[in-house]
Amino acid sequence: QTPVKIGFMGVLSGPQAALGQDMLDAFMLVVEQNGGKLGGVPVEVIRRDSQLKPEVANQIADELIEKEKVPLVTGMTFSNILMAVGKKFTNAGVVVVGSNAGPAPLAGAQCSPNLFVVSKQNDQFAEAMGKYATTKGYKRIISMTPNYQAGKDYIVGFKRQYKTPLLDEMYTPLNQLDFSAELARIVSEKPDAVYAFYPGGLGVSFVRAYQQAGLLGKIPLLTTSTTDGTTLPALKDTALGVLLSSSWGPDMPGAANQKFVSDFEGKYKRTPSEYAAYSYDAALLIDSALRKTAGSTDRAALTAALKAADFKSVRGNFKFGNNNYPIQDFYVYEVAKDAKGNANIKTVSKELSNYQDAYAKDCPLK
Amino acid sequence: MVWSLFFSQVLNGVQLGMLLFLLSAGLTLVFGIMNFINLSHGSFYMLGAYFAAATLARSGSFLLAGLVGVGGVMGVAFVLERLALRRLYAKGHLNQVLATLGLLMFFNEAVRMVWGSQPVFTSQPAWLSGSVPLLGMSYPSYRLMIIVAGVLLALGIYLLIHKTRVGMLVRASSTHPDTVAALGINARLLNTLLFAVGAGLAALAGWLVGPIVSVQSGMGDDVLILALVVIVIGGIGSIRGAFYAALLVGLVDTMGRAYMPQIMRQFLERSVADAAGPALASMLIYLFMAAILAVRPGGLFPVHR
Amino acid sequence: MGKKLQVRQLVKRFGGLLATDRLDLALDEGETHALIGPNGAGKTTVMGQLTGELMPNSGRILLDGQDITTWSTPRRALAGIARSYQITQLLEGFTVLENAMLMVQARQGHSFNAWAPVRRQAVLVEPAREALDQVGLLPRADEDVMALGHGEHRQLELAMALAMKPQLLLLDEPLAGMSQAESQQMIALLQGLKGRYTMLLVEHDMQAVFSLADRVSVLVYGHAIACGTPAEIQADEGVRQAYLGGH
Amino acid sequence: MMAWLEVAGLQAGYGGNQVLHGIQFELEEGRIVSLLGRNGMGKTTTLKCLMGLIVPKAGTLRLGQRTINGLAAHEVARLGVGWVPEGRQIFPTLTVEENLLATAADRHRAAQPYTLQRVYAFFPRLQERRQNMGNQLSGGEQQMLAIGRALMTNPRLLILDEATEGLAPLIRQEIWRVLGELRNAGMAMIVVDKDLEALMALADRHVVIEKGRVPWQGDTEALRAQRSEVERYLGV
Amino acid sequence: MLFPESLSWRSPRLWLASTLVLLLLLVPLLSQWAGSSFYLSFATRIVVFAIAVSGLNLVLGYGGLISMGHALYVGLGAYVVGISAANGLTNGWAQLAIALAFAAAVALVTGLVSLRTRGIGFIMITLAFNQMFYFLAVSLKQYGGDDGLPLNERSALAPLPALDGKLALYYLCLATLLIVMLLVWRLVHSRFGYVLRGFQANERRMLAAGYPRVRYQLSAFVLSALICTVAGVLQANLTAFVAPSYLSWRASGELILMAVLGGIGSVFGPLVGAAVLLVLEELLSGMTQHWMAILGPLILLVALVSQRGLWGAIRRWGAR
Ligand SMILES: Nc1ncnc2c1ncn2[C@@H]1O[C@H](COP(=O)(O)OP(=O)(O)OP(=O)(O)O)[C@@H](O)[C@H]1O
Ligand SMILES: Nc1ncnc2c1ncn2[C@@H]1O[C@H](COP(=O)(O)OP(=O)(O)OP(=O)(O)O)[C@@H](O)[C@H]1O
Ligand SMILES: [Mg+2]
Ligand SMILES: [Mg+2]
Repeated sequence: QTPVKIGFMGVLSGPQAALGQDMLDAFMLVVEQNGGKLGGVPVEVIRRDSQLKPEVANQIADELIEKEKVPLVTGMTFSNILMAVGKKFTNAGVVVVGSNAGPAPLAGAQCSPNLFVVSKQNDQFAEAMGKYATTKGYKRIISMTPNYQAGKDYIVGFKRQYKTPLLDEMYTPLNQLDFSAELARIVSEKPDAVYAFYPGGLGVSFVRAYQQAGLLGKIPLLTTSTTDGTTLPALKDTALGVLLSSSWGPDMPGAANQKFVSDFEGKYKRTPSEYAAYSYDAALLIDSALRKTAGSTDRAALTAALKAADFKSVRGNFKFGNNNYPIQDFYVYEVAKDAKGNANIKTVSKELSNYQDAYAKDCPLK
Repeated sequence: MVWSLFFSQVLNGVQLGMLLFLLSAGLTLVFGIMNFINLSHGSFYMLGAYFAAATLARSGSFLLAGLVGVGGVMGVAFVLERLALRRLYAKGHLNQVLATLGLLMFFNEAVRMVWGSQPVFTSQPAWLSGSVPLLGMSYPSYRLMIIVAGVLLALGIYLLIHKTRVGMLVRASSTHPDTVAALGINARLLNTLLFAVGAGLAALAGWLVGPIVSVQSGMGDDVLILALVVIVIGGIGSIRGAFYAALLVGLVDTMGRAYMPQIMRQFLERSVADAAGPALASMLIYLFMAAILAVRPGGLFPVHR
Repeated sequence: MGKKLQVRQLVKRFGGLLATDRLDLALDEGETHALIGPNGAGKTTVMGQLTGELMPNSGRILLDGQDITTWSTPRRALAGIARSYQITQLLEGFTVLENAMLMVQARQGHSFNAWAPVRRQAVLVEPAREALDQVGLLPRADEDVMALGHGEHRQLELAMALAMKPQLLLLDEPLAGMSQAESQQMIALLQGLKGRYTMLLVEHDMQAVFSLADRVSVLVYGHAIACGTPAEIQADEGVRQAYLGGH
Repeated sequence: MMAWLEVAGLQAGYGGNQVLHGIQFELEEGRIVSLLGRNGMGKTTTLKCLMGLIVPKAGTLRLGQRTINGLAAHEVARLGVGWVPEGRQIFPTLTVEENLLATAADRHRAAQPYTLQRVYAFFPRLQERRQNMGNQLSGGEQQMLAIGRALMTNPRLLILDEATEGLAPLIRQEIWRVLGELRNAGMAMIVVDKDLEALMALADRHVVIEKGRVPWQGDTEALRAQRSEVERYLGV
Repeated sequence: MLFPESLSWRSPRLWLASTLVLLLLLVPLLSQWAGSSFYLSFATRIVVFAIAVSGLNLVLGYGGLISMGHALYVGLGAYVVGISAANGLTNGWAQLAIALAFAAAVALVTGLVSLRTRGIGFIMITLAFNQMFYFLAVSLKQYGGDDGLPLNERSALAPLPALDGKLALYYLCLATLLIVMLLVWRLVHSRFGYVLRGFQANERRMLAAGYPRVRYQLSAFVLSALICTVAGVLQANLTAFVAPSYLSWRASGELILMAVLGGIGSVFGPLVGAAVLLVLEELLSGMTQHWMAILGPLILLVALVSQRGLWGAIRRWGAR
């Protein structure tokens, strides 16, 4: 039986490679545990490094479509990459199972029956954090994000659930080394809380600067995608007390999650991140779909099987909405010491249940 | 109140300036004085940070980490120069760009192969993690230490280059290596050592800056550009220039980020100001550099060749 | 006969150093004028100001009666001022012939035959070869310029100035670095050029200076202390003390 | 007795282009030899071989007991060879004083080592310009500086390649006088210059180089006697 | 003779060059034969890069001006296509005209400022302008900002066939490349080219010979920027996407890398550089995830052994 080809495109080099690596490792974990098969059929995973460059991703997309003729791709790590190649794939009849980025346009008017996003819609973490801030009754909040599209989206998301006007919105250049100018202003403004979004290495610098300025513990730091599985190993105790929102945490109950966490830690000697979790789910989802179609990659059958989402998500509560983005629960976590004395994330509260993104209503799909 | 904020922003600017100086000091030596374009400077910075982080994780000693970081990188640089890079001195800038770009790629990947893609853990030593009271505010001692280190380093290099025989010889062999050799000096060894020292300074920066940024593969790439901006504004080959330029860039950048958004909101609608402010802040140091070079093509302290 | 070049009250300072001090100089059409003086007297500095590479602090420079003090170097070159350098300035990476050809080309302007391959343009090649022939470098025309020795570089330096077909030729120590044989050839060559060009010659070889020059100016600390025929200068006690020594 | 410096069968060139086809001459300690010849005949190339700046293809180079073929330039220099290169090669980014000090040394414990003061005494003009950058000097000043710089290494053998190029007559006389003094103080020299008269007054031996070979050599007596023959080689 | 104007028939470079061109002409056939149109788009990509590098080579290789800002013009060309398409203008000729006019204006102004500096100053000031436009592109929120802007429709270059066809696009790019190479070849052997190279060799002498520096160098700078702009227009049509990363400093660095790898100051160098780098990237990244650890040392090796890149090495080998 010729194996089913699955394209995996992720950022595997450059500063953001940690995300892509976690996604790839988790995906391969499932494949290897099943003896090189998904859904009972052998699969060949063709991994490609998008280098976080849209033009390179484009080139890879050409290759996967024309040369490798894959029926299905997954990964895609960042929104700009998914935006650059999503349409290309779906137009060519390739099914996309995005496992991290969830850009708004593809959730709304530009949604496609061939495109699934297993992770979340980008705004939703911010919405969960906004909800938390509202619940806590914070009145004066300053936001800090890098000055690019995702940074602005995360503010929009936050405001969707937090209606009080922000005290100030600070945008910092993307390649900034140092945050003391902004932190000095925060010190002088004395807000109730700070809301921040700094993914990857930026998060490490930012949390350190926040901690070294003596603010951590004094002014609550609410974050999204800043302290996660990829940055915590670098931050360790420095990040104790940081709050973050996500739809997955390593301490979530459920056998599926416990198996995932222990298998991942066993194989790769590190704690999985949410990126790993989503990619793991993507592998499980594809596994369930291929099992349903008995290995057939006929597009109609495959998309129907994917949409059914007949698998045990590590997140427990999971189903696809009309736009093929998930409907799930969102939580707030805190960085704290776990049983082994390592800094890890611990669930604080569930903020949103069965929550669907705000763009689904613009999607014509049923 | 307003003034104390202003003052702390000035201090922040100085601190960023010293950070930049630490990053560019080694580059000025190698590039400005040896006239060798070393794009792998950022890699030495990264390697320094990694070596230090790895040592810290094993031994827990911040000072030992610095020793291993700087020493290790100097060793790497020494071997590299001996085996390969010295052949490039006579080959012109473009070949140097090509070669060191290749090295940069290699080191970024090698580091990833050894330590993985995730940022690695480092921390400041306990004895520097507090704050010190300073003119009515409290300022993190580690960052104060960076300011002090920058100033000391500037002084040290300045004296080395301008007040010692070694410095004279280094400057002389940047233009006439053969003549220096014919006058009895082992110019090759001198270059090797200087290259290693330049790399060591980069590693020093990596060790000191590691605990406040994220130690990860590729961390040196953007830093390299910043360092280049600094030494070009200062005037290539001028330690004094690099020092003042680093301070200026640090202050301009910090002040721009601290006050530009508010100032722009005075004139513009908030949404426009919020969009334009940070974009302008990102461009600020480049605008600054372009403006300086347009007026003074040789930088602030041009060195005549 | 009109004055080809006039220099009036020229002053140039380098920091505290007065390199050119209220200098007056006048060259007749076709005259060969030698500028001599101790090392560091400011001869090269004067040349730099004549070509526009250095800007004087005050004073004027007139070419054919026209004030060129503020003109750029290229503009002066096109007006007919050519210079040979004391420290050779050659075009590395080109052949000997190409070095000369580029000097020819400037005067022809770039509108002329702009697209055609340069090496097939006889209007460039011929004058360049002629200039090389004059200094005796023609046999080496197609060699890379860096393959030549020091003395040959000095010869090429002159050929390049000649290739510009100038009206005013500024020669900064053309004999420096030449062996006796080449010096004599060069002196003979310059003899042949005499009268055809107006020449300002800086040279420390007194034998050459006195045999070539129509008039000689002596520069000391940037100021002209004497000006006259070779015989007058040789007899001048001040000049002897400051420059010539016991010859 | 073996001569102090021996050059024999020296062959060398640049890339594929051979310039020297067997140069030979000898020099006793404290003596002076001049190399004569037209432009491009290989004088400088010979000196560069000696100095270790070019690796010869064949031949012997010996100084005292040491064979110096294949030694690096700085090793040759440390044996006590001083170098005044053709074209001056002043360090442009150093001041005059730094140019003198950078490579200064007294490796062989000279009886009367050269110091800044002594060099300035020879060339007062340099003292006036001591804080100027090397590239701000006039051509002649640079030449003085190159000689001073070599003296500051306190050599036993001084190599002067066209050391009077571009110098005013007065200074040139001065240089010849200085060189005479150095000879009296026992310094060996190899001199390349075009002033035959001055060389005859200074040097003990004369070596004519033509197209990389030595068609004539002899002492000053012989040169006087055979002057017209030698001048033919020099193309005068 | 570093720049022989006519090639001898025995020169291996001539054979290599003609083989290369022939190969390029036959790519569609080969691609079909290999059973995948992928090779065709890959070759298109090489060709587009080769155009940009040829443009850069004009100032870099012949003018000796190391510009770290030429991605700016590639990006500019691409963005003009992207933005005008987003606003409903899909006439390719109009897009080209706008792009060229805009690029000429930008190059004229930035070139004039940049040419005040020399050497590394020039590298950095061109980099600075590059960065300014990069941040400008990032802040173009309505045109995708940081995420980039997908092209809804490719340029319509009537009477040429629609560029949606891969074959049409490929041959258009190839024809452009050949024209550019011819242009560069003629130019560098012309009077203008000699002057340009003369300034690289010795500026002081050239000024004293009567050549106004800025006029020559600025013309070359603008011309090279325009060539890069054309490459950008094609690039946008190739990827059907534009993003700020097209004009990041890394993109500029990559252009330099290709130019130097191939061999600066030669007409074929850019093509060789672009092809070798892209093919190596493609091959190595398919082989291992750590391909940069192999590519880096390879590049170092080329820099160490060659004087003027790969093409230069062939030239020297041929000269023996
Ligand atoms: N750029 C400069 N900065 C400072 N001083 C300078 C500069 N250029 C020249 N000088 C000084 O000006 C004086 C005149 O120099 P110039 O080169 O004109 O002398 P010269 O008469 O040509 O001497 P020579 O015969 O030795 O070539 C010298 O003392 C020199 O040191
Ligand atoms: N760097 C070089 N590369 C190639 N050929 C060279 C080089 N330097 C000198 N030559 C050649 O070697 C020959 C001898 O040169 P050399 O410099 O030894 O002559 P020289 O006797 O010192 O003459 P000069 O009086 O001109 O200084 C010359 O014909 C020259 O063409
Ligand atoms: Mg002079
Ligand atoms: Mg010589």
